[in-house]
Amino acid sequence: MNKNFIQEEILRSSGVNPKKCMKCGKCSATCPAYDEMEYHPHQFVSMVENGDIEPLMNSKSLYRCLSCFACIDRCPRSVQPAKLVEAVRLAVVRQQGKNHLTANDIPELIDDETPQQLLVSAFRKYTK
Amino acid sequence: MKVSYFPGCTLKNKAKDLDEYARKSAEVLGITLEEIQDWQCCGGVFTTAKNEIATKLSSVRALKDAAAKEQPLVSVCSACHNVIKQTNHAMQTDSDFATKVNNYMAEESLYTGETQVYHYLEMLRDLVGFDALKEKVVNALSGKKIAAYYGCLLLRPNGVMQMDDPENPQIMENFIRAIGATPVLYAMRNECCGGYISMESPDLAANKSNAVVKNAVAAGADMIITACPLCKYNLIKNGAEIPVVYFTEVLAEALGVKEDTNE
Amino acid sequence: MQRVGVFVCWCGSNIAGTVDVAAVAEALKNEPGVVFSTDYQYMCSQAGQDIIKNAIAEHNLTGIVVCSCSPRMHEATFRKTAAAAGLNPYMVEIANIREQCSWVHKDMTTGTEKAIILGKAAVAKVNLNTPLTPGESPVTKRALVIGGGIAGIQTALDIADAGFPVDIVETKPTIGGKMAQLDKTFPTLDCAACILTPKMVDVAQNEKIRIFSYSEVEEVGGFVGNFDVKIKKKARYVKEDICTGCGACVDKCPMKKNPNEFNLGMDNRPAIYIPFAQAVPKVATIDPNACNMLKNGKCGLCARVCAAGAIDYTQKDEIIEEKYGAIVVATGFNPISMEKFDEFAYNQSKDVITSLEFERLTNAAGPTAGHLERPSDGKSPKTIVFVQCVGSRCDACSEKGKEYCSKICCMYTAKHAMLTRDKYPDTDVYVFYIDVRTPGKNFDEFYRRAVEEFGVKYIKGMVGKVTPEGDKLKVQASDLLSNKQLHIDADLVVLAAAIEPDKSARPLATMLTASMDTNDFFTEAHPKLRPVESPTAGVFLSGACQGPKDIPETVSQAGAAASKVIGLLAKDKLTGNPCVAHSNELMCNGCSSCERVCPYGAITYEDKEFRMPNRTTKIRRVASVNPAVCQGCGACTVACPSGAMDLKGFANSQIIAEVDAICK
Amino acid sequence: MQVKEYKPLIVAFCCNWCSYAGADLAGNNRLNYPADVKIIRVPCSCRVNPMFILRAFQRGADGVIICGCHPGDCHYTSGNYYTRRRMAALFSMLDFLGIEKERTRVEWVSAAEGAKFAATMNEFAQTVASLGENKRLEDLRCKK
Repeated sequence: MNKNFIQEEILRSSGVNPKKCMKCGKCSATCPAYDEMEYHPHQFVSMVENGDIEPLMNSKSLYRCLSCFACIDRCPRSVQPAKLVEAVRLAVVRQQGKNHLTANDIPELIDDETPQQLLVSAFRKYTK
Repeated sequence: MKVSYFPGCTLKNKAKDLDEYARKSAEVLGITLEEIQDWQCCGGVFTTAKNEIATKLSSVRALKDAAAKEQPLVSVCSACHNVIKQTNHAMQTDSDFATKVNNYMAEESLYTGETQVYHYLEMLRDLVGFDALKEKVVNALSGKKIAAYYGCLLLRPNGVMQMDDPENPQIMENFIRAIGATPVLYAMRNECCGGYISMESPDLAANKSNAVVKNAVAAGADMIITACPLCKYNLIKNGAEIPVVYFTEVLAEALGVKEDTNE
Repeated sequence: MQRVGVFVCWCGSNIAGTVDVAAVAEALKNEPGVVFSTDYQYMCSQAGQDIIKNAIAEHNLTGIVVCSCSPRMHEATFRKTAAAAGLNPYMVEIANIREQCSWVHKDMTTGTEKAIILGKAAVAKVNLNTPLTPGESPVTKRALVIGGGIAGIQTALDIADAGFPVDIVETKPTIGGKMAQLDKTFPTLDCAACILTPKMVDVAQNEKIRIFSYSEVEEVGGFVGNFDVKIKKKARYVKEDICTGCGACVDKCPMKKNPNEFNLGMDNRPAIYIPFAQAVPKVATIDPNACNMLKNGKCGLCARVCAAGAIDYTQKDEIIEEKYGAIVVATGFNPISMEKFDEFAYNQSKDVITSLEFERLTNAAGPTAGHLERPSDGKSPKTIVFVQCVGSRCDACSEKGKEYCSKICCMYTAKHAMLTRDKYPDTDVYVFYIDVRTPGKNFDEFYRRAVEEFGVKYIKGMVGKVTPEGDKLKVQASDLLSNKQLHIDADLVVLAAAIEPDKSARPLATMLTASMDTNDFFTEAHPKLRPVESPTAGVFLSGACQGPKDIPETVSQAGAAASKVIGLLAKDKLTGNPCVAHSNELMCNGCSSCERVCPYGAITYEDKEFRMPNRTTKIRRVASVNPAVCQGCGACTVACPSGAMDLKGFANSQIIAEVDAICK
Repeated sequence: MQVKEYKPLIVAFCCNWCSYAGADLAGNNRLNYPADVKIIRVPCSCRVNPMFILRAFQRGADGVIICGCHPGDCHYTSGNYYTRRRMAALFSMLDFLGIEKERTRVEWVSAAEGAKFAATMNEFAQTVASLGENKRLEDLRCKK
């Protein structure tokens, strides 16, 4: 896919304006999943701004964002990095064969107490 | 007073007690929870992308149902509340989105976010009133030091949720006071438990959950209450050393209807 | 009918090169009202001016049109010429046939044609001119300074130095402001008290200066040179002229547990108190919300121990009315509330403090006598984290914090970090920054010293969460340059809170009809060229009420404001610009549209009695313009729906006459 | 019969503090612009009454331009903001009446922008000329 096309699509579907970012890094300072991410929230913002999106699409960081929205609430510039992560993730899982989770994986991953909410959320996040 | 009620998938299964305590307590407080007919699962998380339509339709149907009855829509589960409230906000503010959604709807009337969405806690605060709740308490939980665990979904994003100050919320603490117990303040109460990541990366979830429990224990809590089945699951699964229960359970206990529920 | 004289200038070849000046003079001869028309090489020369003067006398001219260079160049010259010949100077109009004609057009025919049209427009206008006389108003030679911080103190001292009486109104029981609370001042590290308190004493001893402490401005009326101000002197229940400031009452007061405002609530003060040792005036004040005697009539201990007999429980608020020629606003700033920033746990832990609280903690006269101790347990902190830009530079939609840079935080944080490392070298000091902004004399050198000589660890990144646990503050932060999330166990976290204008500024601005920006900072008359004047004549700005400022900037602005005040008070009479708005009372419908658009508050409404048919009278609400305050912009003339408001010198009829002349 | 070359008639209202000085600067620098532009000096752009503009069109003007200080630089603090709002309303009404939006304009020209003044006038004169004569509001009784 065309690089500019993806960038525009991500900016449009997320509604995020990465130019508002002042590079303070508070999103990454507040991120609970930071250590498991290869690219951190502030990098999502600058990489999308620079159109450097392919590395993000191939990164497992996409599936580590917890959607806790802490970066959205604490950003002093109202940039909303989590919405960018979500938009990039959708750009990946919406492609054919790119679901991150399949029904076959499930039995191994759950226990007796697993709430339905967990399954529903995981499927919503990891599949199209 | 009658309100529309959206229980959600987990409350019909693994979190039956969250649901039943909520219903019994509401009755005592003079509120009838009318379950939305044929409700569908909210989807667990709100997809923030503007071009994601289908996953939000179930929430809109529930909202529309409540609008038809001119009732506020109440849910107990943090996740359901978050998804429904964010969807409703999108219907109010994003006309492009609202048009697309309305095109899916069978009825002719357009829905643009008229329904008032309440979390059960907000219902207690705004519709019942914590003072009125206090008067109905028959079994005050005095002496109990309870840590309120908000997690992420009740408070954030604050621009939409508007429940309370997202960094220093008071609603659950005031609830704890109303049922006669002592709230324990701790900073991790609005941090993430790991959420659905416990499916793929149990270590990360364990890490996050433990930090929450450790902080609550260090602050002197002897019990944690939550509104979210997934939070409860994560905290307990990762070995919380103090009990983690739904807030509706302590509510039912204080109102003297907990035993009825168990029967 | 006017008798108009037209004088066409050649300006050497500047005009005559592209405009046929003789043809212009000839063409204008036939215009209505023109009785004389001529051309000359240099109208602005002595000989040229003499031609004008002679023509005025000889032809009994009532108005003149000079076709020459821009009015910005020589309008004043020709007005003086007219005045010398006994003509009202406002009966002169200039047709700009040089800058806007001969210099921009190359072709003689075109140039001449346009010059004639411009001349006709000027003739049409001057036919409708009326003689104008600038209004005069007396000047009360006394200044009011609102706010007794370093800005107000410096302004008052400078005005008094020039020999004019000054009153300072300060809401707190003492002057001194924020600077009195500071420990050291950057970048020279001299102690704030050592340089401020002598100035406070100067104020107290200066016989030209009166201090109204524990007082507020209640009402402002009047206009430049003639302000009428009501000052409310709040009851302090102590007779100011008798109290010696000995402090016996303070020692004996049994109600000791009231948060001490001066130390930002980090320790307690009695119900009767003197804010600090060098307070000016050094007079006790009773806090009516804390005093047992005032609340329920039981106690009276302070009155018993006061040897001077200064305590007066029956004292009432007092209103003082005074006239002033000029008002200086010096209401200063406050750090913003940290209530909405609880990700830093300010409300949850006593060991998370603001930078101003840190100042008090390191100040020898502060609650810990200058020893750096944690507020929670008194232990010395071993790891301190400073967080910059808390609430500054926020997006407008973020709903917490301010959009602007607070300007002073980078430097005071560097100062705090450096002083901590200097005094307690075994302390780890981290500063989280987004940018370090150090424009100022010796500022960047100072910051570099903090890093290079004192070993302060500056980290590019931000703190995301502070979690108090046990006796530690767990700080979670990002280090953007090493791309890591840091977890620091800190003992003390210091927040560089954004600063905002004092809350009293907004109601004061309303009283003064001075304008403010969206952040409640006062706006200046011109952002570059008139930075210490408010757009409202006679109101001046000093210090942080106009925008975030450090001490050197505040002091220089204070001096500048004082010099403007002195310039105003040195005049016996104020001569206004006669080109001001005026309202035709018979046409005014009292709608207030003009009042709302006036940037100067020059328009007021009054009820007036008008004679009606059949010997009846009617009371109507009509606008009236204060010519001393009006600056003549004309906004009101367009806002007026009934056409009652007009502008002298640029009247509706005059401009329409110009339009008609041009469009003929 | 002699065909007269069409020359548009343009009235420019310039505020005394910025734009009139900008026009002077254009002159000082000998920057050309069409003689069709005639300047009327007003203290502030907010002195321009919609009535003046209507009058100009009625008397046969083909274009009217109002020049003021840049936003934030107004000598009277906020006058140009009033201008901006009033003229937006007036111009859309004129557009409704058939006076094309291109015939009316508000432009910010500072005292330092002589070049901008000349360029603006050149461009505006050309635009107005391309629209041709303005007849919509013209009052024939005013024609000589």
